[in-house]
Amino acid sequence: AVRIGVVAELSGAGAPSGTNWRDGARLAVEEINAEGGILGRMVEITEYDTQTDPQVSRALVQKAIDEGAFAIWGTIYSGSTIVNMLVAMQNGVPQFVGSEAPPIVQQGNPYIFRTSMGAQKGVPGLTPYFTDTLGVEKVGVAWTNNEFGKGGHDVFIQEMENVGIEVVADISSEQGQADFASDVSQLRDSGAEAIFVYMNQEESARFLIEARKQGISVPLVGEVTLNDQKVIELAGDAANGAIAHVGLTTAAPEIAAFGEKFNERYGREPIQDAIKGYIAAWATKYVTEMVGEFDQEAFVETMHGLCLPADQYPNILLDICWDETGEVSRPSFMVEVQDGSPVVIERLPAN
Amino acid sequence: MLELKDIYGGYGKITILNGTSFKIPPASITTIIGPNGAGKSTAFKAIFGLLSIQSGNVILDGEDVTRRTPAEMIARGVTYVPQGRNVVPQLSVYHNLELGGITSPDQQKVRDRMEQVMDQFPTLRERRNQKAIELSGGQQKQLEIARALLLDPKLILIDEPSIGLSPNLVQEVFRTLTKLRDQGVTVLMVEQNAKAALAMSDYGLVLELGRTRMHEPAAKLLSDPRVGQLFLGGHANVEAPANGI
Amino acid sequence: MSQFLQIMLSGLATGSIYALVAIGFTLIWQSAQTVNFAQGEFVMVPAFLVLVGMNFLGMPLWIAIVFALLVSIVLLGYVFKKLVVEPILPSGGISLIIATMALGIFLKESVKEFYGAEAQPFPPLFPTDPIHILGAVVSLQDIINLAIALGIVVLLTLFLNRTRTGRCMQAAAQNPAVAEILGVNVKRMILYAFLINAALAAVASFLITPVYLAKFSNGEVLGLIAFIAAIVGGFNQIRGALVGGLLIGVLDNLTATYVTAEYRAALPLVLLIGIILIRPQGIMGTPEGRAV
Amino acid sequence: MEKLRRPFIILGLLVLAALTPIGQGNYMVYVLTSWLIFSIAAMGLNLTLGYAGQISLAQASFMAIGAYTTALLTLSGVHWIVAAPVGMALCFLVGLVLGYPALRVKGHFLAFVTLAFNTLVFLVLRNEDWLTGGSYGLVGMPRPDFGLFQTMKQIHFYYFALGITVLASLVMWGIVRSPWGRAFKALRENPVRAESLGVDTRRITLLAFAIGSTYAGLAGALVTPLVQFIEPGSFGLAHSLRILLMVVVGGSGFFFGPFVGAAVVILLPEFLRFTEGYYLIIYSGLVIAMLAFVPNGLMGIGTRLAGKIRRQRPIDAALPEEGQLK
Amino acid sequence: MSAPILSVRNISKAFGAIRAVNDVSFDVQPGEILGLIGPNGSGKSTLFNCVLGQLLPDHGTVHINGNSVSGKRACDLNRQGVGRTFQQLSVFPQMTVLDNIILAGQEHHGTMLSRLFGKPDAGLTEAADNMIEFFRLGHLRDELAGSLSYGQQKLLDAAMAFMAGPGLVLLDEPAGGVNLTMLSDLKERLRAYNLEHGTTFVVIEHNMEFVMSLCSRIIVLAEGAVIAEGTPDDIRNNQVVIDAYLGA
Ligand SMILES: Nc1ncnc2c1ncn2[C@@H]1O[C@H](COP(=O)(O)OP(=O)(O)OP(=O)(O)O)[C@@H](O)[C@H]1O
Ligand SMILES: Nc1ncnc2c1ncn2[C@@H]1O[C@H](COP(=O)(O)OP(=O)(O)OP(=O)(O)O)[C@@H](O)[C@H]1O
Ligand SMILES: CC(C)C[C@H](N)C(=O)O
Ligand SMILES: [Mg+2]
Ligand SMILES: [Mg+2]
Repeated sequence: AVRIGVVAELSGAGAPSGTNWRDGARLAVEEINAEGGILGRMVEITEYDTQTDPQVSRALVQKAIDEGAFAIWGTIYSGSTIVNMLVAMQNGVPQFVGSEAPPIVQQGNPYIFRTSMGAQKGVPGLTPYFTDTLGVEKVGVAWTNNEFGKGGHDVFIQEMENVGIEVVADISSEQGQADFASDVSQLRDSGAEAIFVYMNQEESARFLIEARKQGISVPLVGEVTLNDQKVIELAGDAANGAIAHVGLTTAAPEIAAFGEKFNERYGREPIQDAIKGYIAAWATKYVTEMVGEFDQEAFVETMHGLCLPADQYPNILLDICWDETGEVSRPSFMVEVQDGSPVVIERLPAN
Repeated sequence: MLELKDIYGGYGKITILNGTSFKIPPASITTIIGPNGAGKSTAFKAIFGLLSIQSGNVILDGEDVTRRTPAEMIARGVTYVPQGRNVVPQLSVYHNLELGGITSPDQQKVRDRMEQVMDQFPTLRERRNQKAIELSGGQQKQLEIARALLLDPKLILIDEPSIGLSPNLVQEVFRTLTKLRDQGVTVLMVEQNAKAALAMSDYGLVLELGRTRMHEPAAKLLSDPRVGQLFLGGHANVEAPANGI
Repeated sequence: MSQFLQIMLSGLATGSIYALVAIGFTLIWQSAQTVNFAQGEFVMVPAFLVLVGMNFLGMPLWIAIVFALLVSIVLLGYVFKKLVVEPILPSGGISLIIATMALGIFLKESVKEFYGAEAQPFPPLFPTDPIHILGAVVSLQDIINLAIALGIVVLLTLFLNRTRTGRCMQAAAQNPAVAEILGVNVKRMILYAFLINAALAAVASFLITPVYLAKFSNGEVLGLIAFIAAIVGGFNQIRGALVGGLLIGVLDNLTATYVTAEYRAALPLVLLIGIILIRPQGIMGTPEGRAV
Repeated sequence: MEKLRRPFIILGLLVLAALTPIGQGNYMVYVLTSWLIFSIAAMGLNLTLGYAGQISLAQASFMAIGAYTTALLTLSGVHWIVAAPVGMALCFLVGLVLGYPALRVKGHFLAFVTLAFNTLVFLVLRNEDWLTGGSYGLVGMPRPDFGLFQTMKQIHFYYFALGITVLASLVMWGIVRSPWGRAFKALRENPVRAESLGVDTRRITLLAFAIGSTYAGLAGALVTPLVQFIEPGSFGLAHSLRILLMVVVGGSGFFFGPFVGAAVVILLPEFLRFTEGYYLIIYSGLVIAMLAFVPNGLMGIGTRLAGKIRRQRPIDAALPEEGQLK
Repeated sequence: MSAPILSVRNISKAFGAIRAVNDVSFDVQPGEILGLIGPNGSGKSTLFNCVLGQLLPDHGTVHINGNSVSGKRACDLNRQGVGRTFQQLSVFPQMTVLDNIILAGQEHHGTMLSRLFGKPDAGLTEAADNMIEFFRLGHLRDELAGSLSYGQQKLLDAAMAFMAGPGLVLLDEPAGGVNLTMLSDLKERLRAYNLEHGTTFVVIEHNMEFVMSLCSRIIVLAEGAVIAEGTPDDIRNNQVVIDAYLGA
């Protein structure tokens, strides 16, 4: 069998992301093994719980490697990934992560691969929406002050500066924050014509609920999370009308089938991290078989500059390419929540 | 009334009571004297169910009450005033007093008794709304003694009531105990102020090393020269250590 | 102006929830002289019991609420007292602190493992219709929360100070040895405190979860802030919890709006340090009295 | 006999500590090194809490101060051997300051002041990016190089940490058995009386905090080269609580308690890993059970057993002759 | 007459409406054994606490050896040779009897640093053992102080006040609960110190036999004020004192 280390946030604040990632990966591994594994070897995953603690995650990546992991899947929280990616690099082990913070692919680490677009790519994808579709001159930003939120926030501010849109309110909140009354009321009174919301799922939901309560009427636009299945479930009606640029969503026709499979297997809707985990697993299979042997050096070399079209590699779900830094290019979607479900309103080409 | 039969017991592995036995008749006052650490307080704890007894029996009015809980002892008409300070610090004096009668089904009677004991210890009435912790040492002791009188007990265990009380109040307490004895209450008391205590007692009991050494009518103890030497203020000559400063 | 009013009103609404949780702290302190560091989790769990009732046992909302309340009282009151507090209390405060922290982890992880790591939506018990006041918006739910917190403070204060049982509870907490020799059933008094605390936590849970969403990790922050509220208000007075809770709720929103959002989390803490240094017994608390 | 046995046991344990990592994988050595480091931090808290009775929930923030100072200095080219003491000195000073609230409040209240401090430190580390790198933290700190002895290899670093731990323990041993140690205990037991006997309780309280914090600073200074990456999240409240757990589980006020406690807190989860998702549940359950059945911590068991034997003295010898009636 | 070792001037202390100490003044001469008696709640302990820095008086001044004690902390005073006991038992329960005694002496030698680097017992074991022997606690030397009986703890408490080697000792009810044999020893001990070292004592006590036979002068407080002062004989026969305090 071939060992894979799933190092993820199975407990602590990141547990929702981590467990989804793991469940997505598990689903993929079940399918892979049912098809005869990778190069005829069964895939055996060992799970490591980082407790959403970066230092623990670092130790656990080391442990997974000590225990002979061929590849590492995880972590999801950018804060952890930034710490533990060094270990995988020192040991020459390929690592798929579900994190979006820009610095992850900016450190020249050849072993790291994203499964979704980094903020430095995803957020700019939204800019035309602000300039052209909405045509606004003043925006507000609400973001969660962790590695993830900060990554997106910094990119967004830069983008707005570039296109000459004024940021009239820039409001950070804590991870796990429950009370968004002050954030919303500041945004409401700031004169912003649209609000960019960049938070983890639950925070997004709470924000939407409060925004609805205080009667915010300007467009709420997000990236990655704002229209996530989970956010919609939590925020209920309050989510209606929210718009987001996302890389992965079960609302996309290509991914809908995965959503059903997942639901059948686990009895709940997947959040995007589950899709990421699933993709990480299948990419490992496809690329290893492309290389033809379990060779980690050859694996990463092959990965760089590789494109996997979805028609040949169906379980990769969407056409995907990795560049030299491990960043992905993939088509993405503008999604709006209508009547409680995400609807793709625009499909953006890979960039 | 109360009998201790060959009690062995102590703290953890240490035995303090080494076969303590005595028997006290009803409606009497018995004073226990003995050196510090003899086990006097420990004996009280044994009677009141606060000590793990290894063997032996405590018999109250013919009933074996060994290892009963304090609540059960109170139900049998026994009250206990321990050594040291024992008030509920943040409750008012009045509510501390009230706790003394908390188990009584007849609260009206408890309130009447409270008025009586506050007459006896006027300070308590004066300070009824003050927190108990704010009282002076002696005032707290008064509160404790008063508290033990609320339930009209059959047997009072009182451990060194004179500590901290001014002389006139010591007399008052002794007078009260005598009065209670005359009404049929049994009193068992520990006192280092032995002369005064024995003078008002019916019996005296000398406890040493957790055993009863003497148990005589109080008058007889008072006139015993050995007892006088050791417990009634006679002087045992001991060299002071040369240094220590 | 309307922003300021909005901030104040929202602050009061959140503050009343902090207060509800904080009351539990002061109650336990006044009747058992201990601190329950799993209090936040005690507020998290009942909401999940409601969800279990509704989603797995098919109960309608209100039945599920009653079910959750009862189960909470048994589990978080009786069982907690018997299995954790009673054996550990004699070995001292710090052991119990650690034990309740461990209990917090236990509850959190159990919920995560058996119900799931993701937040769950939770139906509001009272209408959330907005009420507009001079340009600010509150919901009926907010107002009900405030009223409930107030009512509980009044009732509990009366209970503890005006009834014999209440005073016995205080005696059992402040000097268990004395309470015992006076015939107070110390264990039962402590049990009462824990039962009431569990009930309070459950009520708080039902009121806040619609806003906070049901999630295994909800207790972390809530427990902390509530504890700070209790200290700031005055640990030995039930009404202190109310004052502390409301104060923190309002100040938190004011700081976030007018001072700094980045250091927002620091505000209750700075307040706490300030209060403790200036008035260690808390705003409404009374000094513990004579030390020598 | 009694006197001789102790050094032998200690020597034996030392040899064991030196041999354990041999032949282990990198991960295991890493875990063992964290055990040493956390033992140092717990040792400090044991002084503050176990001996002097002042509860502190800020131990992790002192580790942070030590770690960040060491990181910033070593990144700018200063050798660890200089950087670490600077970090420790800073902790000593900040510890003195944090001791001030302890002069006003006790118990749970003090716990919360220190907790607040911990959170403040966390926020500063996260928000002041210009110095601390914000939430991305600092990366790439070198491991100390002592010419002939380099610590780049995991196992070498372990021996380096072991050496420091032994040194730190010796100093601690000296402190707790000196009159200071007695004064710390007196402060814990009855501060008012201690003050009336000439103990400057104010100074002793501050020292208890400062020394305890310095140990945390040392631990932090070791974390930096071990992990070679630090970020605010690793010094949050949860870590202070973990250190507290180590002290209590090991046996607060027992000299070797922190080592045992750190071993339990760090190594036990390793053994429970196989239970997957349930391990935190089992772990917390075990902690509660331990507190219920072994209230004085694991070191307490040993002492209690020893006490049982010693205590069986004949009580009759306990009273002086002249106090007896014949 | 030499300068007073302790001089209390117009001390008042109120707790809310309760005037615990009300304008009290007196002097204590070096080498004196002064008794301080009075009904419960008359302010004796409060007075001690005001003298020794545990409480801040509302009014008045206290001088020891001619120096004002205002602003001085209890530990400073102790190091300058002022020892005391508290009315309520005050030992260190989780420390052994020996450690209790050594602690009581150690702060009087050397400096903060010498106490860190010097001998672990501060060179006091022998002195402490003598003290323990004298108070007949020898068999309890290595027991935890908390496991002693009330009277034993009271003796330990007194022993600690002596370890300070002070010039002025304030004792709050040293006799309470102490066995009579031990009590007369204690009295002897006080006298011996007084003679040999000129140590001055102020003793609060309700045990009249003890006070009357020990003290050279007695001050009587009632309701916070001095109502009488004089030799034991004067006091014994003072009708005001009998009415307020001694009883028939
Ligand atoms: N902290 C306090 N708050 C309120 N009242 C106090 C406080 N401390 C002392 N008192 C009051 O001051 C008065 C004097 O108390 P103090 O303890 O000095 O009396 P005392 O003379 O030592 O009495 P005793 O002989 O009983 O020890 C008492 O009435 C007491 O209730
Ligand atoms: N909690 C305890 N743990 C261990 N030993 C104890 C404890 N309490 C008392 N002892 C020991 O038991 C013995 C008897 O104590 P006890 O309190 O019964 O003495 P006592 O006769 O009341 O003395 P005193 O006159 O001093 O009050 C003493 O030697 C004491 O050291
Ligand atoms: C929960 C997710 C939105 C976290 C995100 N993937 C990160 O980079 O931290
Ligand atoms: Mg006794
Ligand atoms: Mg007094």
